[in-house]
Amino acid sequence: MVNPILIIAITLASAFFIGILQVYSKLWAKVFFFLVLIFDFVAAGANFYGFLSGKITSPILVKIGGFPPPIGINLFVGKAEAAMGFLIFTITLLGAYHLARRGIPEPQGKAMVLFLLLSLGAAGITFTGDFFNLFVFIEITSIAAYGLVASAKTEKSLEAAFKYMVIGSISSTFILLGVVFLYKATGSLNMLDIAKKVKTFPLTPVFSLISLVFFAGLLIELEVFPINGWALDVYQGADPVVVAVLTGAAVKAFYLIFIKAGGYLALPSFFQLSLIFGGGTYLVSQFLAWRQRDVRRLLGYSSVAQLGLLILSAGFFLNNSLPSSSRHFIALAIVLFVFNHSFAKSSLFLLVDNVETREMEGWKGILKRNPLFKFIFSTSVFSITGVPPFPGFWAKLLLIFAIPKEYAWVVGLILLGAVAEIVYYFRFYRIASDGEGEKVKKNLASPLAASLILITGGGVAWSMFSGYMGIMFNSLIIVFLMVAAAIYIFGFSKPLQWTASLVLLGYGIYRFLPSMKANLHGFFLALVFFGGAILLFATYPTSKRLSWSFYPAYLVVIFSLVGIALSTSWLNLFVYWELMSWSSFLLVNMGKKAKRAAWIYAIFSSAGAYSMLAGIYLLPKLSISKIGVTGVLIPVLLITGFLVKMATSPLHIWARDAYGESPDEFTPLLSGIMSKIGVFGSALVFLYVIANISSGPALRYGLAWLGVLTAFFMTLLAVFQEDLKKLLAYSSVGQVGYILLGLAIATPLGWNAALYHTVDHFIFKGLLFVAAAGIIYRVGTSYLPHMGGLIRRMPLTFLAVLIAIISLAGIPPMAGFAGKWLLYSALIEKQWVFITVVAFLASTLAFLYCFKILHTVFLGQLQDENKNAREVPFPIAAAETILLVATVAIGAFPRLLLDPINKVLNKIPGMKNSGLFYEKTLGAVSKLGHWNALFLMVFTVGSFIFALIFFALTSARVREVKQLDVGYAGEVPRQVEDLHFGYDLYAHFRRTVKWLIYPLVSKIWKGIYEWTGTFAEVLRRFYTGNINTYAAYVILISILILHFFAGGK
Amino acid sequence: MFFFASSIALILIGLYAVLVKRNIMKMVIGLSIMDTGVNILIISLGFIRGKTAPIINAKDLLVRTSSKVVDPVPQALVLTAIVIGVAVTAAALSIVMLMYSKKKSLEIEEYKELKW
Amino acid sequence: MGVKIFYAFIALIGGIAYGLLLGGISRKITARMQNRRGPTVFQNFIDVWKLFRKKTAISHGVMFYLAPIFRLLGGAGTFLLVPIVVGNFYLSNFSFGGDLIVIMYFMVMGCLGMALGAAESGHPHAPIGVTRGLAQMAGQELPFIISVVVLMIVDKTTSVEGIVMAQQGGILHWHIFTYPFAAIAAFISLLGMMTSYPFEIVMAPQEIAIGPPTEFSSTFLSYMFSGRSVFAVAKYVLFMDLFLGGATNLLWAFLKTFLIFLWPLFITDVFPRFKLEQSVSFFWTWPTLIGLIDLLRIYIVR
Amino acid sequence: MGKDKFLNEKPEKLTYSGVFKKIDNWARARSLWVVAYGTGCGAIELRPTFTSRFDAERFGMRMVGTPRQADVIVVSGYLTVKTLKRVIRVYEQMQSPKYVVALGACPINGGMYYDSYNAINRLDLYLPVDIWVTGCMPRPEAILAGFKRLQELIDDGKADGWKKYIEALDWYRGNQRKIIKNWRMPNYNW
Amino acid sequence: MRKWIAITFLLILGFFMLRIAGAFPFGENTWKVARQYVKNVTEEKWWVAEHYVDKGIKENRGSNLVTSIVVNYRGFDTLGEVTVLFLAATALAFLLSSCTCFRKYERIEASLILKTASDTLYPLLILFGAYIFIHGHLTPGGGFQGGTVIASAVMLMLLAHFSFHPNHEVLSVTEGLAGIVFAAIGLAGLIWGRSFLANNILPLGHWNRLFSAGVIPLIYIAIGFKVGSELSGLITDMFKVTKEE
Repeated sequence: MVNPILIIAITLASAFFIGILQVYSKLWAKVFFFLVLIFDFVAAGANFYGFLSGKITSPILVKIGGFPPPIGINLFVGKAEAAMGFLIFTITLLGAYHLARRGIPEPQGKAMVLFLLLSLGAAGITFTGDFFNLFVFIEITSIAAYGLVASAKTEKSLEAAFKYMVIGSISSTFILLGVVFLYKATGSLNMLDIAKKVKTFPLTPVFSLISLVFFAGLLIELEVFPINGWALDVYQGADPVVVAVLTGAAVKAFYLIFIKAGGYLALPSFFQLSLIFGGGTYLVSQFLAWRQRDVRRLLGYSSVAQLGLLILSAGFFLNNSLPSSSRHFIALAIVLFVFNHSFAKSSLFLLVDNVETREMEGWKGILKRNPLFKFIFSTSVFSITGVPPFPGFWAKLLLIFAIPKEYAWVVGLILLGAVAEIVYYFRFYRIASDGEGEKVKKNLASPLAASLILITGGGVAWSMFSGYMGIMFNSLIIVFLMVAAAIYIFGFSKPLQWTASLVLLGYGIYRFLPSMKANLHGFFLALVFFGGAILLFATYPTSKRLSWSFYPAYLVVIFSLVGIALSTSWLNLFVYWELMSWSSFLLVNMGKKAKRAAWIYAIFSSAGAYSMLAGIYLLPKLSISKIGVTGVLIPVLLITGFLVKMATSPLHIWARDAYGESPDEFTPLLSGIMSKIGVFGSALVFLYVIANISSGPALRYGLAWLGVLTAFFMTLLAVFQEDLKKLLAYSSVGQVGYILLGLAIATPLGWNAALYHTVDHFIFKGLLFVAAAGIIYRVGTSYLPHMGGLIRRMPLTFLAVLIAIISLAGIPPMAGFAGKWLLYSALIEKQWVFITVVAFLASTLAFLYCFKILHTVFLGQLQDENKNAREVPFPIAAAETILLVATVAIGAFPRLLLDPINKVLNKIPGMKNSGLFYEKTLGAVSKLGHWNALFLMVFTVGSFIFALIFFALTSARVREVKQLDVGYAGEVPRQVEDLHFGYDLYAHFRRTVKWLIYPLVSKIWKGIYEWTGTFAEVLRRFYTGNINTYAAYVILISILILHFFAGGK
Repeated sequence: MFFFASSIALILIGLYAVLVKRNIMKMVIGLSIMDTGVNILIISLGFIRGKTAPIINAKDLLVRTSSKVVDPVPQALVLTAIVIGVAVTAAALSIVMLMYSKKKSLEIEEYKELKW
Repeated sequence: MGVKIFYAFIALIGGIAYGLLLGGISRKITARMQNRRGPTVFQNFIDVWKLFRKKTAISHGVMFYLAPIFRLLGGAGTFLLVPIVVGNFYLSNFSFGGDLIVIMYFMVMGCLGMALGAAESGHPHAPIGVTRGLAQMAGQELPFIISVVVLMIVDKTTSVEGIVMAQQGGILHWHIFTYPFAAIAAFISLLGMMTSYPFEIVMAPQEIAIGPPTEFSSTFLSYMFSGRSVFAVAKYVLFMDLFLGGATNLLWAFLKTFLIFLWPLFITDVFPRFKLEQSVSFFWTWPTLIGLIDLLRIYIVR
Repeated sequence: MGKDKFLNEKPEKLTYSGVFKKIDNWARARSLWVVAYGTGCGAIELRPTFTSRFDAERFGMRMVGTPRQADVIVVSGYLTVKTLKRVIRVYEQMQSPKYVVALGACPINGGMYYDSYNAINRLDLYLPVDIWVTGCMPRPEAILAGFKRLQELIDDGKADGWKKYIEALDWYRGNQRKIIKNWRMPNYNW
Repeated sequence: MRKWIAITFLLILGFFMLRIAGAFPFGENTWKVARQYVKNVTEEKWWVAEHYVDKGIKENRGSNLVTSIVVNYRGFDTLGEVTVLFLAATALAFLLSSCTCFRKYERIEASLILKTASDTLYPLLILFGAYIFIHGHLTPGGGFQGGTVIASAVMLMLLAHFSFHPNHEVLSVTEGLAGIVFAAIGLAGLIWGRSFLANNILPLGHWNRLFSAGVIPLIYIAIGFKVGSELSGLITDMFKVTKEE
């Protein structure tokens, strides 16, 4: 234990000493400066460690002057104070180191004194146990901050400093008045003493007013919504290093005193106060940042919003009516939030210091050339936005689950704000990662340290979280996830990475083989593992151009999927879900032109995930089993998250570009398996939630319409798509719509269809995307009109794609037909007439794009630039062959797939009797019809061979002609462009259905985005930049606080 | 009560300057007035009618002192508050001087570069 | 099974012959309607034989080579999957292979196979024709689907036999009378399926030569011709089974299919050609609306 | 440049023989599919020939849109270098057995354009003509008569201009090359 | 318009302030005021000031109770206060260090009266200031007041004479040393006494004597030096700036 007074006294004395020392030697002043900071850091750390390890059991009470508490001033250092002190000095040390490397502003001695005293003031605020002493330290902090904010001595920084100074003075006046009134009312200045006395008070309105005067001052310092113009200006105008320390350390100290004072003064309306101001600040600031183009101000808005969330949490923490367990969770959440925000935001501001430009446009492509910068930036952004496994994620989770159900709207508000946060942060991320930017200054040690601390903290938080929430994370999966991430170090050699990934996956299959039981979980687990292995195998040939982190992210996706499939609790599922979403975001973002797509993907998947989280929050219990809920809200919220991954309309607009622009090696996984895990989740929702609610049938009917309309419209859009992968993307989304339809039917036959189609769609769409990767690798483009005639160059791929397309179109005898047959049988059995019609029509429309793929890629004229294309590389060809064989085999023997599915469904109550049985001549027989797959296969292939032989024997002498030799009215075509019809194949049809393919949904989403942005833009004018106005806001809000929160008569 | 009212009036006058005046120097002056108002308020809160200053320089004050002197704590506090006010004013003035040196203007309208 | 295959083979030959004959009859009738003599009703046999016996042929590649086989397979397969006389061992062909859903999807195979072959020829007219055909298919399928769904739901079966069985018991039990609107929709859709005027936009001889088969010659063309003929017969038989109560013996089958055959023929000979936009719009409005009447009926009654 | 079956084929391999010979010829004669190359004014005469008024379809004849499926090419009118090139290509894209019908005076001796700098006076120097139908222009009746004659020839197995073209290809090519100065063979061979 | 809005706001704010202040009747004992709020106050030492007033002399032997509070009971505040002042001086020096951008500033020559008077008053004022802070524990006033008086002397000289340049280095060393002395006395209390800033490391002496009250006069003297030098430095800084072109 180190006496906290030592920290303060020695720092103070050192400040004075540096004042002397700098007159004689600047170097020694600097050395001394760092020695003091290190001493502070170590001392605060020792105290914190003491509390953490249990060596210090009771709070440290330092009686200054030796007087007992009410008489003299005393320092009060409990666990929270010790932690905060450590945080403050860590951040200060990081900031100081950064500043020293960059160059301390002249005159250095004075700057160092200011810096030292800033941290001292923050520490004093944290440690002190006396209200007036608090005021003194607030002033120390403020004046040091004024000086430092102005330290750049530019017009902007001076303006910011002046605004800060004026509003800060008003704020401290309020605080001082509050303190003096408190003294007058209680006869004491000691916090604990006042707290003790307040308990005996009849809480009269006047006393509330006194508290409110104090809190009004604090709220100004805490940058709550309408009165934070000054703070934003400071974030924008001041030296980023100073801002880093301010937001990371000083503001957090203010926050701590806010909580402490809230506890001591027992203001009756404290909860409402913090709810309104915290929640309002959080939500409004997140939205105000949408259109912000100045990076520093953007981060400022973000800081303010985070602070709002903290204030909100404080309200819940101090609400005595909540159960103590949830208050305990909230306390943990607050700790994590503070930790997360301090380090992440400091790290971001220190990064900002490395970049010259203020405009966001100037950040264009900055990540590309600066790998370390990219690492730190990503870590910080991910952590702030709450991406697992960073602390921000766990904090959000803890907070949400600690909020009692009657405040569910607060959870909604938090999640809404979180989505808005992701919108603008990832717009920033997108701009920063788009294209090739300039190199930046390399002053990255401090932010690097901060981000490493964040990562460590994330790990600690994960273990803490699982401990507290009582969720068992499968340790095996976590080990696999960690090993997967560790494959990063093999990045110098992609083949090595590939091999390692395959080995790891193989070992994973071996270890998880016992888990692949005949139930829903085991079914999807097997799909993930075997499918993932095949698709991973096919990534090899193109791996050279991949980034280092491709394979780690790929494997993290796969093992997160494993985690999802094995989850027994919704929360567990959610954690893996987020992990999967964000690692796949990284993968999508690796595509060259995928930045915008990845951004939209991030927005949608996080919005979906948060919707799911809201649903999970509302569930009465977390385990994945039958849950009795009422109302339609919970299932809708839950399933929305899964529908986003399935890209069900109207949540599909991310899918086209995310599929189309993501790296070719990853798209098969995205379409083949990741969309299926959405199916898994939806199946769980159908099974355990929707099945038990009274409005279940209506909801299922609605979802069925959603599924079938997705199938219809996506198919229609695929028809007019000119990019191979985007076409396949729409096709994929449409097919998943069928699966949703099958699930929504919710008869045994419907589920048979859905599960069958799930696997089958993986097989043929995986095949198609793998083939597309190969083709694009050989041809160098995914633009369909630039291909054509490739059948001569890649016959095997053509065969594979042909079979896959036949399967996709649902033409017997390939595997795809069985899914169609089961689905229609189920639909007709269910007697959903209109849906049946639309489903049929959609599948007819699919022929249009099926032909388009085959024609524009493989048939027609071979383009000159593709003359030298070769067959796809071996691993892709091998993967194609495996999937091809699977398609044909399942086509002939659908029971290969249907029997396991039946086994799975037999385990599920209510899904037992599908009425499907097998007969020798009629094949599969349902209640309605029959279909003999083996016969059809034998018949088709047999007749085909027979007809072929007959044809070959009887036909005229066939000669091969050159491709250009066509009956062309006697004309000599000399270039393929004259003959190849590959662009806009369905122009005529488009003219017909123009009204159907009007991009209504994307226009609506875009409209929402634009209008929110515009609204934010307009609302932002509220911050006029005029200090008079700011002051007027402060007075107005103070009046409102005094009027509405005083309570009593 | 007069003291309270007048000191609060001083605070409000200071705030008025901050809210309305377009000259940053005047705003600083306003802040200073506000400080003064607060100080007077503190002192007047500590006053007790019919009692003397808390300086015990006579023997008779030594017995039951508390019934004879006014509350010394506000006086001690105000001492600190005054110094802090001076410090803030000094800092403010230095910032204003720098601002003036950059733009040669004290008009608040000139300093609206940071907004939105 | 061997017997079954043998009889199926016989039926196939018969189907092809019947199809070719119907083609000839249609040419004759058309000619008579245009006040000319016209070719003999066996002209199509002569044409097929001539094409079959031509001496040389060209090929543009594997898919091109396989296209006529696909075409024939599609036509013949569909023909064999549809029971001509339900309950008759010899004349129900391979209808155990699948129900109506199977048939509907099997019908596409020939078209798709041929489309691929045509596309490989590298002639621009081929894909133009194919895309038109596919787009028109999207148009004509909607009314057809509606009527098929009506039948499947009211009969509570998806098998063709089941639907035929449901129509037994007199002429008034035929679906054409019990569900007249669905039947009208389906029969209008049949016009599109036959790709004859006014929906002749795939071949469109005046516009894109003859569309997809532009590059096919000789034996290739003869196979495709046969496939097309038998495919047409398959459709007639299917419509007979769906709407006209099937057939109890071969004679009835000939009669009913001939009646169905006459319907598109009369329309064909008196109408000019639609553009694709008009064609699809037509199918998606009038026949669809007509079909929806019955769909709504069963939706409400059920 | 792979092996060209067409040019290397022995003509006797393409002749008809065996039991089907009679039927083949009979069928071939009654199913003449015509690709009409409207080089000159004769094109206008073919329309009435094939439509209601004269109804060539009763003889099993019909127009087709593509040379691949045609049996007969009708060269209807005068030829120039420009059109000759195209006629040759169309002819070579047709599948054997195939026949050439020359319509009017122009393909025989140049007709009224006999002294034009650009007209080709004799078609049979360049392509093996099976039937000449004289007249300027021949009426549909004449054309039908010509086709009737062609049918008879086919029935008898005598219409073998296509065989001659294969046998004397070098001679025909020589003639063609003489008249077509910029002999730009396409980058594929026929 | 703006004015009226501002006035409205401020009047409402003033109303609330008055409402709070009005709850404490002017000139009443805080003890009694507290009684209004709390019905069952049985605790003797409700009012902290009572302790200061009653026990102050016994514990500190300083006759100026305010000084006792400022320097001893709430000495930590004072340490902070000194820091604030130091901070302000530092911030000012920091910000104005490179400020050379003032326009040409013409100083008016001081009048003879001012020059002569200030020459006379300068040592007297310094002496007076020293007197004030040395007797801080006995009479009204103390380190701050004394320091201010000294600074005013410096200011007077600066106004009167162009050529008057206090040695800046000496000033900063003085202020630093004085601060360190304050902190060191505090730390000495921690090491040898009860606690930080404890007043039991030196003999307390007798009431109302110059050498009494333990470390209080020492601290006040340090504060006096510190405030004096700081304010002087502050003023000098401002003058220096204005003197440069």
